[in-house]
Amino acid sequence: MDFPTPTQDWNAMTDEEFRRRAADLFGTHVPRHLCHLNRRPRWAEVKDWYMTMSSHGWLVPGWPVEYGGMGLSPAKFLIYVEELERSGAPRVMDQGLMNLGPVLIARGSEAQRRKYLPRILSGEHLWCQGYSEPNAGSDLASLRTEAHLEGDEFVVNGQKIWTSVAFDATHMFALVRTDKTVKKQAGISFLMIDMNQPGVTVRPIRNIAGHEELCEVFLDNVRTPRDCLVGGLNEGWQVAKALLGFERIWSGSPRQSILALLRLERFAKLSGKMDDAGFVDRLTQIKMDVLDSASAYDRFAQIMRTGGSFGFEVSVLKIWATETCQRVTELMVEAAGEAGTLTGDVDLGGEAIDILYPFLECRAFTIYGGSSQVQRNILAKSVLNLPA
Amino acid sequence: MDFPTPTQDWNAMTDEEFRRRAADLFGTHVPRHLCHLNRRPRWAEVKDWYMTMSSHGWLVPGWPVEYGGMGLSPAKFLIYVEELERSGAPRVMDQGLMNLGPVLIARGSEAQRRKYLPRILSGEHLWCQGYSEPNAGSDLASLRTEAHLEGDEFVVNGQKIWTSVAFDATHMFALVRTDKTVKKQAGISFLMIDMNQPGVTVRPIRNIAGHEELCEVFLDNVRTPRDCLVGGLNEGWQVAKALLGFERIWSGSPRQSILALLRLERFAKLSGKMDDAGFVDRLTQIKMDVLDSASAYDRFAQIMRTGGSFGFEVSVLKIWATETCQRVTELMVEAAGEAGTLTGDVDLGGEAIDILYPFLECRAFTIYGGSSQVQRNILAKSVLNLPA
Amino acid sequence: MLRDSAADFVRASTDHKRLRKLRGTSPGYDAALARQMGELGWFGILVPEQYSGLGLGFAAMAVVVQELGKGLLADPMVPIVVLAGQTLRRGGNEALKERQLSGLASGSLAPCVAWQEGLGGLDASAIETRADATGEGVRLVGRKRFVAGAGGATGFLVTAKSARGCGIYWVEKDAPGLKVSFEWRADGTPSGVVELDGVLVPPASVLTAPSAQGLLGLERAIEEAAVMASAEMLGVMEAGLQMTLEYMRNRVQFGKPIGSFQALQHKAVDLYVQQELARAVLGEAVQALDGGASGAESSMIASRCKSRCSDAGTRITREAIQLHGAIGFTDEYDVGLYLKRALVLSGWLGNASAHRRRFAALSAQHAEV
Amino acid sequence: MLRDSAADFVRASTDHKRLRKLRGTSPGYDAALARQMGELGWFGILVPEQYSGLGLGFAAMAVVVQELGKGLLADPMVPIVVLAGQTLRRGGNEALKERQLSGLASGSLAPCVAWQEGLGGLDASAIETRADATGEGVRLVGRKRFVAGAGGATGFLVTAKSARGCGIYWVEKDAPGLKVSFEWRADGTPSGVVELDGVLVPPASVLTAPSAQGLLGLERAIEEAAVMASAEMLGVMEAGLQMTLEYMRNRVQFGKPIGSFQALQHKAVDLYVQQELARAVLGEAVQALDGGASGAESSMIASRCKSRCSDAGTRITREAIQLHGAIGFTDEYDVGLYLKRALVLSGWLGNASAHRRRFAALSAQHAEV
Repeated sequence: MDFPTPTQDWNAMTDEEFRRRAADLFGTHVPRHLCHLNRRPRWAEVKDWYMTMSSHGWLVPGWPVEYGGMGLSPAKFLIYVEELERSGAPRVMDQGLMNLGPVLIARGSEAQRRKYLPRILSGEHLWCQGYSEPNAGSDLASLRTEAHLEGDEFVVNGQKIWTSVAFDATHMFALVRTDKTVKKQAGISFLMIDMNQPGVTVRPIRNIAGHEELCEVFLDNVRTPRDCLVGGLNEGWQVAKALLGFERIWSGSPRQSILALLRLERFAKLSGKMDDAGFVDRLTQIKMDVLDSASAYDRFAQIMRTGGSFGFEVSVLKIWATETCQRVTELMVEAAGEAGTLTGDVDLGGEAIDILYPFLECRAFTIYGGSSQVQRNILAKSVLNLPA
Repeated sequence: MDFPTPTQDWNAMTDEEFRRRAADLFGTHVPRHLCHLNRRPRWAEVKDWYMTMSSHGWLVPGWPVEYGGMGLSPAKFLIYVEELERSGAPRVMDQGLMNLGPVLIARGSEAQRRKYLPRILSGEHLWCQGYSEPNAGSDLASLRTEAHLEGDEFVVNGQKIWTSVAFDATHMFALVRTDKTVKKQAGISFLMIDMNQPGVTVRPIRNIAGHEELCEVFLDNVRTPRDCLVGGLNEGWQVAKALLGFERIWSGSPRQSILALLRLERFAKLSGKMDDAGFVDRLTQIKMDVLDSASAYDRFAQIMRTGGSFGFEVSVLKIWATETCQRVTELMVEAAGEAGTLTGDVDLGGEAIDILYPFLECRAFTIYGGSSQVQRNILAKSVLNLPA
Repeated sequence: MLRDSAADFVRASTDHKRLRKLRGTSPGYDAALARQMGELGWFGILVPEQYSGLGLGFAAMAVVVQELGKGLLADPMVPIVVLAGQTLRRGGNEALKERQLSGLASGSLAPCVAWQEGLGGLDASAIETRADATGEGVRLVGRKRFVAGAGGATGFLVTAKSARGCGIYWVEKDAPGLKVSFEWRADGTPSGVVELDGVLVPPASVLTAPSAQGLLGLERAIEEAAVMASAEMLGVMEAGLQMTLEYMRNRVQFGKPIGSFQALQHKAVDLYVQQELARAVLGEAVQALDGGASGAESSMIASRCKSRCSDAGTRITREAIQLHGAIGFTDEYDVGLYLKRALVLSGWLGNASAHRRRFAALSAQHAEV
Repeated sequence: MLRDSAADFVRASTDHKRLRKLRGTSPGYDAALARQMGELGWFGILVPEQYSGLGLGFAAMAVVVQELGKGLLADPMVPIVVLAGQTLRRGGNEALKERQLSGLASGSLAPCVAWQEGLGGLDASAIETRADATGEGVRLVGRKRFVAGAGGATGFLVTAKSARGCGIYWVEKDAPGLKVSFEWRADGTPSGVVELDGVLVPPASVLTAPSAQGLLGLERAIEEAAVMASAEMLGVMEAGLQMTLEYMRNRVQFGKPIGSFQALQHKAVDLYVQQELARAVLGEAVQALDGGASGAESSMIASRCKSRCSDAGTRITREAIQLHGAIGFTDEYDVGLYLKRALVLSGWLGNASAHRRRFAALSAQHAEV
């Protein structure tokens, strides 16, 4: 399959011009009814938006131009993300765009790139990520899903869990155990698996906010060709680790806490709480916590923008952003009093606000993507050089 | 030496009558100029007060009557402590009264009791406690001060630290290592040592609040007769542990945080802060924290009063009382703004309050007597049954 | 003894699957279980013997409610027995009291109090519902909100205002002009919205005639119910923490039970400290209620109790999710049910912030005296 | 380069024994060191070249002050260079500016600002000191407090009120009618109390004539000084945390370095998070000052910066004591010196609460526009 040809050299534009282009494009095409959505939308809902972005060549800002991406510099990349967030665009099926794509570009074979990247762009392949298992959460390397070679195929058996939107995915990339005789990190491989085959069972898991987004995926004698191995056999841990640096800064974005803060401020105005000096004092404190979270994020973004690099200290962002976001929602529930016990939209004199949902939803932020505890362990050891 | 004869059966009184008697006695005799003192007074300052209490037979509420104590029931004991605290009485040299006395009564020989208890009551012997060492703080059992027998005497060498008011003490009771070949807890003995001999050097340590109350004590070939051993040889750890139960509830008393709260409320009134709704909100929160600390204390006191017993769960008291006390003083320093940076009495329109001293002083509360961290370890293991 | 039988009941009847099925339904609790509780006499604990109750005190009530809280089974109790029962007891209409309280004690009647409006709040007199005098009695016009227990209520004690002050009126659930709808609470139980469109209340159904002091009895009942809701909260947090400690002992990561990690241990200890503070303040509040403490004194300890228990309960169950990790975030794992119940109990009858405010106001009054 | 030379200076000159000896003495800092700083040109960093300064920006100033903060050596800098210097720059009296600023840049003059009264606070116009017109000029009557740098001051910029508004007046330190005494701050440095008993100010010593806008320049200088005090605070917290981490790596209890205990590790990480937030907000504030951000924008980021840095600095150094254990509580161990400096920097020019209030007020104004 061929890669789309690039339409334009975005990096040659001024930042202001690029920002305007991005704002225009998103502003024109983001479907109104999906803006600032409370939940992860289904594929059927966002497919049109996905295809629109794809046809404009704006689907993947980060991939190189030769593979159909925009090849944006870090500075332009940030503008892209900022404008996308400002537009309120819904989250699409992005595991292929955000994770598998970069992995294939960095570690895949040219054949793998030619086969898979265009199909991500076209929406033909929708990927999910099979990492966690029931007994491998924080301790991911202890995963037990096994694969062994039978002729030219891997046969995979095991169970993955906390797989986002697996019910809409056509494919899964997964970490699997291919050698049980060595140190746990050394016996893991990175496999691509077609979900459309017997032996794959997806069970959605309802979360405490009432939504079904996470899944269990059971793999029972599931088969995948030998050439679906990315990187070498038993090199899966390195392949997966290469992805993490990028994720750590995104997972520390202040976006969620800013949204929560805006909601809290809207609530405060509608409910008359702004006349309550004690409440305003607490609101101000949390507001400054959110703004400081944004300042810290900007500091790392600036480093990226100017081509610098950073290490594990970026974990500070995720700890602070996610815990602050939780505190924002806790303050809202508390300030709402009796209304804070109700589910769904609560009428506040004409305008309605869902008070409880953000509180419940953001409980997950300090758990997924490396829990706050795991992040603290990393910082203690790798940044503060405290002894083991 | 003989024990003083008991003057009265206090336990036969009603609680109200006993409370009145205590309030009368303390109210009459506590020296005005030493009331609610900021610091630990020197022996010369409190000697008269000590002797007055002694002559009235009110010096030691807890010892049995036959040894010159008041032999109070737990209920009366609590009333005694409450009234003593209410009176603002200064702290005296109390290691003999609070710690050594009970040890000798429980574990000493009759000869030791006859020799030492009356001299504590008469103020002839003033005791200090030699437990901690530079390398044995939280990990007390790793202490290294050594004693070996030479004929009928122990020869002691080593260094003790954080010994309160050692400069006023005539004697020290100490934990020393008498066997290096066994598990560390199993090689420790409890010795009484006369400080008035060559080889004993006391160096006061200035604390961050500017006071000298803690000391280092160097022991260089210091001698003490064999019969100054309390409990058997190498049984010192058990002897010392027997003391701890009692200390844990006293160290969780809300007294310090109540005093700090009263000071904060006085400050708030004088400085006009009570008109500041945001401040009042925070004040109310901390006030309820203090009152809840008192409620928790009362719950354990009630258990004691009714003859019940409790285990390590009492550590809750010390953690909450000391951390709450610190937060009270932090709020005062913060509320005082510029005035919170000044040392000594700060003039607030006629009345003067020392804002900084309580803040600095109470930094020690979460460190001494089992740090907050050690208390949490104990609770995790012994009460919550979490695995090691 | 009461504790043992409540604990036995909880052991035998706890069924979180049933609980999940009841979510979003009215009355939101299992009627058969409520009947059993009635048979065990628990609805009559606080009802005086003259009205066929047991005439026991709050200590007994707290024990039962706390135990039921552990199994998330307390739901119909506090709104009916404490809030409505104690409001009735202090009413001036003996015939109505006789009928309602004995029905309540036997479990055959389930009166509820409809006192809040708008966005809620602790000031019982901040209402707009009117009681307009007519020839046959009064007509009630207004809209009540946050009525706990409304799903199974046989009728409502409605507060309303007239020129002479506030009064309390009994309205049967099927009275013409009454409309009951529901908002749904975090735990899936219904919160009643009671609309009164000229509901006629005959003189025989006036519990407390309107006057400047017309709501004093209700206000005291609210305090008592707040303390009993705190007892339920204690049970909820105890079960939530126990479940978490159990998980920490058994869940292995990095080759060790996660409960052996010191940072998690200390987190758990901090939750335990909160639980024990809650227990202590609740104990003091119950003693004050049973010991007939004076108005201001009992109000202050009640606010302190509700405030601490609300804070401790939400904090413990919230952090229980974190200590569980991803599984705690799922609906199928039970710990989330405890968080949601804690949210409901925290907000009902004034949360921690509301009671801090109330405590501060009471302190200021007290200081002025 | 500036950072390197400041770091070298700190390495060579840090001496906590000397610091302890200077406590309770005036000026509270080592004059020889201050002279050296003058020779290095640091007093002139912000002074425009026309007044013989270096004309550099706040980024340069922040670097020097932060490094000096690590050695607890910054003391005479911010009050003189930033608060007084920037107040002078915005004054209307060219001859006075010329004389004072060039003296300041060379280190020969040490002007300080006496603007606060009573219990302090951030409202510069809330003063009672009067400037009464007479034939020879004005006479100042009042009492100023919390004057940082007063011990070594060669004179004071005094704010005072008259019918036309507030103005700023230059008063030499030995002017008749002026009395300077000291209160002592947590770290043993003096805080000036400046009493003005009819001090005569001739027209040539009026920096800013009284008007409704007379204090605008000072207010901006206070903001700039607050940001630079935050830079010093960053240095203080960095050194305090480093010292603590070092101790945790080396102090052995229970057979292991205490830094290997996970609960302590996570505590240390929380302090590090605060430090990095402080660094980020400070960076943004310095950029805003240097980039000529608008009034409201720069005021808001300045308040956010002082608030975070004050909170982070006091929290880090306070918990540093706890992480050290008993030794941290002694006067002879250095970590306590950092706590005390943090307390002083936190309270000076508005602490976290004061700046939160200010931020809230600015936000509300902003929202109305």
